[in-house]
Amino acid sequence: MSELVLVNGEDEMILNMGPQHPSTHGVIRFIVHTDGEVISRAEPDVGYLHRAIEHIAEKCTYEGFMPYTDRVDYVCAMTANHVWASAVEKLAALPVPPRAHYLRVISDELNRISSHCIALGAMAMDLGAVTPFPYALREREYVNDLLEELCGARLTYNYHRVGGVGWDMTDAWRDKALRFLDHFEPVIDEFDRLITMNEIFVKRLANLAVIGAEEAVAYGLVGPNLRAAGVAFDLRADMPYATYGDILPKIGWQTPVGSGRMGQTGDAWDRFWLRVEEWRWSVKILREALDQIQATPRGEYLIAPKRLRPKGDAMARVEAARGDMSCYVVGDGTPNAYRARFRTGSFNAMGLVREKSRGLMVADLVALIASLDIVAPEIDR
Amino acid sequence: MKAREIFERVAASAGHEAVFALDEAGEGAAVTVPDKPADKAKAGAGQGHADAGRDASFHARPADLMTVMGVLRDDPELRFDFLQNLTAVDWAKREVIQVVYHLFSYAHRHEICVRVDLPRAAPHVSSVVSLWPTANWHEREQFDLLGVVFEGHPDLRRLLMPDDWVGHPMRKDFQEPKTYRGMPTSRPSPLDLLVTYDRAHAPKPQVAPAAAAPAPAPPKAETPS
Amino acid sequence: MRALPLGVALLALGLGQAGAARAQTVPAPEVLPSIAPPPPGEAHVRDLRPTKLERGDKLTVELDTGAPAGPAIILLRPAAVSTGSTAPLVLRGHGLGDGRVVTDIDAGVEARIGHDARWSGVAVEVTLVDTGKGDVWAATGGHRVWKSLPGDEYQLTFFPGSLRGLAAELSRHRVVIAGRRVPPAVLRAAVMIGVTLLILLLVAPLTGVLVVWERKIAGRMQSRFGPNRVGPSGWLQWLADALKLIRKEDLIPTDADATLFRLAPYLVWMGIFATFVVLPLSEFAIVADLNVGLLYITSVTTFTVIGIIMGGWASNSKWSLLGGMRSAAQIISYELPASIALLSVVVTAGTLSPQELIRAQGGLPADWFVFRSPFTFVAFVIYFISALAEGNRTPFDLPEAESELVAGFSTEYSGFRWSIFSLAEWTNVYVVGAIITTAFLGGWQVPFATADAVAASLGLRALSLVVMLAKVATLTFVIIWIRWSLPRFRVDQMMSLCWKWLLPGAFGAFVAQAAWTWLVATRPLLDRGMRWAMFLVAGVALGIFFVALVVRAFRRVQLLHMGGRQFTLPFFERRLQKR
Amino acid sequence: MTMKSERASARASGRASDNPLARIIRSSRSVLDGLAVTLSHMFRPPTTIQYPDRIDRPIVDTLPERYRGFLEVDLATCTACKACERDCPIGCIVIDLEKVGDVRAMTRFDIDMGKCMYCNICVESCPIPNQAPGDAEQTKCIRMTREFEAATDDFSTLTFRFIRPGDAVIPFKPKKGVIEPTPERGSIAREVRTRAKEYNALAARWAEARLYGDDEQAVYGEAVIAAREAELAPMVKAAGEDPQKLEDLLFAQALAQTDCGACGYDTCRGYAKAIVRGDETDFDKCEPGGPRAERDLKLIAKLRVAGR
Repeated sequence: MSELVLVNGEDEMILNMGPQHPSTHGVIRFIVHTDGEVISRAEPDVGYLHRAIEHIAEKCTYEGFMPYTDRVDYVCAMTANHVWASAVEKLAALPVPPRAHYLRVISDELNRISSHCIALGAMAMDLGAVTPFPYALREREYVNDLLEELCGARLTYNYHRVGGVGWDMTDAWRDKALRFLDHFEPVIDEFDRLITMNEIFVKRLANLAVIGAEEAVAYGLVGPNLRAAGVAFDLRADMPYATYGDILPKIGWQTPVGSGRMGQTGDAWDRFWLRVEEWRWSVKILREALDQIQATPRGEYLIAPKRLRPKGDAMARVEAARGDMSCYVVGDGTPNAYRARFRTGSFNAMGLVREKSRGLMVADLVALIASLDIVAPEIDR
Repeated sequence: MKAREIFERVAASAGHEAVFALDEAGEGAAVTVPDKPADKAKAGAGQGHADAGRDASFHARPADLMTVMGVLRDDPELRFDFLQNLTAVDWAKREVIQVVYHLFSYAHRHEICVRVDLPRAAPHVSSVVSLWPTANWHEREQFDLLGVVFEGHPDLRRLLMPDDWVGHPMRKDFQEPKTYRGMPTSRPSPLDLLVTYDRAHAPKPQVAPAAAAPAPAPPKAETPS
Repeated sequence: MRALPLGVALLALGLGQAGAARAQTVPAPEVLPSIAPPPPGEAHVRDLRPTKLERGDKLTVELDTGAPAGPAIILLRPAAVSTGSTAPLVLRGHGLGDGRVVTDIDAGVEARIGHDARWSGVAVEVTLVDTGKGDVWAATGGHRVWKSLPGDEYQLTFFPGSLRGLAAELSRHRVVIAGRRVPPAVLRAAVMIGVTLLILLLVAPLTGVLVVWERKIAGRMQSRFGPNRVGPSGWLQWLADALKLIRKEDLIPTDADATLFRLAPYLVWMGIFATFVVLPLSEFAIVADLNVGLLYITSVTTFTVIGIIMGGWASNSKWSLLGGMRSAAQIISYELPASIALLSVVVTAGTLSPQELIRAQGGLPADWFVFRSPFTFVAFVIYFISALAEGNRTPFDLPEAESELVAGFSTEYSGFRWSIFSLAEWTNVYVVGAIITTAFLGGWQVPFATADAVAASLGLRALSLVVMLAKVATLTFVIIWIRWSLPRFRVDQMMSLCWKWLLPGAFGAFVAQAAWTWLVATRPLLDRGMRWAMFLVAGVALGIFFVALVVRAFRRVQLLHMGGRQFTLPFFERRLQKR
Repeated sequence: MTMKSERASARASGRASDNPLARIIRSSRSVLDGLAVTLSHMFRPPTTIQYPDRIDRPIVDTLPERYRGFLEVDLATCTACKACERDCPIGCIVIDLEKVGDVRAMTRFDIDMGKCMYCNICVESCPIPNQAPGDAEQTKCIRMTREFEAATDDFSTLTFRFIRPGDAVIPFKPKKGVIEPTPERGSIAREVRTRAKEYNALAARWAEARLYGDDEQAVYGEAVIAAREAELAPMVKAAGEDPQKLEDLLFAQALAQTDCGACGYDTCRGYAKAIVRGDETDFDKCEPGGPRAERDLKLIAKLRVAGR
């Protein structure tokens, strides 16, 4: 077997996982050093999906860059929209009508649900359970239908605008969204019964790739991964933006954190379970937001800026499905951004894979990647 | 903690010459106010970010960066345990590459932005990987895209671009090569074909006088008017 | 005179030691009173005709031994039998009823010479009777010669006395089956090709339909349709797939070991398909009811692991290699609990023959082995899990885990060779179902009818086929259903499950069941009571509990009809499909 | 329901016992739970939409109104303000506006749908509202349609040319406060798409003329002559026998309009006048016009002869 490369005379095999591999969640490559099935090191090799979006930002107007932000994270495009809009609004000190804020919250949370559908379904599939994936995708389809009716697209929404959102919500749409929430709540419990609490699944994930709170903070994990490690920090609650400050106190928000119920706090199962919990909270947030938005004046969803030529720099943070997504934008007084940078959850999480993969098995590496909810375009941008 | 307090605390520990140019969070630079008064009324106060406009920031001297960062991370009153963002901006006209560190503290829930100006010709700065392991990939990316050399980085390789790529694409003076390993880096647009087509050589366009319009103007026929 | 019932003992003489060690036990022969061997006398064979027998002829032997009345022996021993003959001679005793001497060999019993030539003969105990005419006659009546081949030759030897002590032989005769002898090699080839074609023609569509069925079930379980385009409701999808696969380019990776690479799928295929020899389809339909049937099954299926390792190695791909290694570890490990779990049934029935196992059960669920005792139930569960593992089915599909190893051992395979792998895999689903049905679920036994009644009636025999297939289909459904519901084990967990849980469990169940057979099964009333108790607890109660779970799951979640988009197409709204 | 889920979480959070029997029961229970869920779905209708054939109505009809499919332009209401071209972040819209005679006319309105990212920004920048039949919301002169089946084996069919190459459209003058009626959404896009191939070939031919300059083939190629003749024929017919119109025709269509004097007349109009009067029979005197001017003059002459 000429391909079995021996490294330094040790019995180490290099396994080239990706860029085309069923469970690398996009075109990512891992150079896996293994001894049999036990991994001694997994080196991520990214950049296969690098589309130079930050460079494009320098060539586009602030408003014109919005559709590109969809491509930063195409699984949860709304929050990428949101963070760009926020950054530019902060940079140029633009006003945003309250209804737009509510619409942003609603669309973000819907998109969070659909993004977690992918994350959880794909993770179950990576662990060999195929059926949760179509169930999750079915729910994602419902959400996609809602978003399609709201903004006309199913994946790359381009819904948010600098200064508001692109379309208003109709009453019919609101009813439909509420109907979806009624349907979706029991589905979460069903999902739990089908996979989350399944003994095989629990045994696969419990105590796997435990990331403690200190480590998570040091490596810059954000969002669900950070909370699963036991750090109760959620931008929505702790640094409220848009109208989360009005919504969360009303629904008795408690930031879900990893409990270590099945093993240690911060293991892969905690990360899975935490996303299921986020589904539940998203439903509650949506109900409240759909209720509160009724008090805002209809049709006032956008204050389109004129002659946007901001100068200076600004950093905006939004709680995306994969955690704190930040956008740093620098303006130099021209219609185009001088520099933009997106700092995404997957990018930070991916930096941890090499450290965490030591001693895992090949099957566990797949579970680790899935539990961190890696989405390739977010890393490469 | 307010930006000024942070700044002063750092200055006290790391030396007053190590940090300078404090910029407290203020209003945005070039504010575009809505033209119509109605729009102004619509803009709900307090609905946007808590402090609209710039982030509070200060500059650090490159030589003292590690001291400053060490204070920021380890001082119990500051405890910036999360390197929220690390990026670099190429100010080509000023011949400066500015590395920007956004720090956040989970313990105290405050944030600060630290800037380091580096000469564009030789942008060298100490790596902060030893303080925040997450800086590893961030620094690799900035090295890859802007050519900032982070000294002391354990594994300073290109991250996104291919290993044999020449140049740093986010530099303002970067010229994209026509081909990479024989592959063209761009392809012609079907629209370019006609963008500059020569009017003098093409038939003169014919203005459609209402009746004898050979132009397709398809909607006309179908318009219920 | 009344015809004395004679016990017929079947003895394997000569080399058939393996078979002899496990003498058939149905029904236990009446022990004849032991008589000291009579003094040798001059024997005179009155009539032995015809010596040239056609197939189907009756061989009638009338013998005047001059010996006193009592037991005697006729030994029928093949002298020159074609190696192709699978069962040279079957003796079925019937009374002649011609007014003279009739000995009645128990009519219900077939004395059978085994399938290979090592079975050197059949000994029939007869009783010599004084007819009152001064002569003593012995006769076996109506030995039907029907499985011999033309040219086969037998030797008839007469002994006075019983099997316990053979005296000097009285006489010896040649019996030749009429017809021209066929060269054994040609015959063997013809038989092999014929049987292979038969199996392939029968099994390939069966497997194909199984694949479609699996995909349809998977589809419906996942809120999808599954294949529904090719043929009526998609049932011919397998044909389209097969044609596609056969037409595909047949790739062999450059650095692969081409010979082994080519060979591997066929080994896997062979291992699975050889089991069809002993799998009963019904009371009458079985290729060969080997008395070592279960042993045979557990042995030949081991071929698959060789094929899989071979494929994994020869592909020269790391994914394939990992898959092959996982498979080796998995199949060899799970062989143990599977075999031991089957032993629990074997000690209960006292046989390894599939048909006899089924005969030892009954038509009603309470009479099935699965509910025979708590231990057989445990053995059933363990065997089921182990069988899933041996067949590389979820949750044990590690060798081909698509999310980890791309496609495991079959990563580099394509086209026809790949289809052989999948053919074997899905055939294995059927095989597992058939084994479990045979060993635990009463096989083809029809409720409220005894095995004899089934054998006697044509209608019931047909029904037994249906019963068997229905049970196998149900099990197949369960296997498929499990595949689409559960996640996969990790390789170390899979091993620890086997060695720490299943193997001790199976062994414990085996020992306990042996004790049970001794203590409980010998007390008919207690045995009967336990069977019904087990059925009510493990069958009915568990079933009701599970149905309650399903009903709850069904009622809790309502799928949506959403606005413009018709979300609930179909199953009930055929009109939309037929547009 | 909340009570139940609380109970479930309490049951699960109570640290599971490690007693082997309890583990077996727990595992079996969780497996049975999963099996029950999947089995319950066997009795539900699938949610698949069997696109494209087994559906009760075309998918296009079920799409919401805001669906972002192909772009289309209602040229009847287009003011040629170029807002869409300017705001398109990807540069897939090209509008040419030039003076044709005395009028300012659009000679080109092309959208490369193969490049378009369906972001709706051009629509938002368009100032002309209009209302299509069947729509609840107002649309714009340029708008997204519900046409979404873009798959093609010929990439050029995705370059939509709303004005036939060679034609020109006078921009619309909007009236304040009037919402213009407009054809059903999608009808224009469908039509343009069917003609995309033809128009692209036409455009490509001119581009060829630009590339190869004045070589024989570009000027006198059979296809070029035929196309030019087809273009000139209606104009010649329209001019009829009116000398003034004929003169305008020659001036506008054939001559270079540089008044260079190379032909011997003071102005281009002078040369045209002389030809119309019949004083001049040499058609190759226009130097800046080159062989194309000669060809066009000859073609017009030929068409006039044929017209009689």
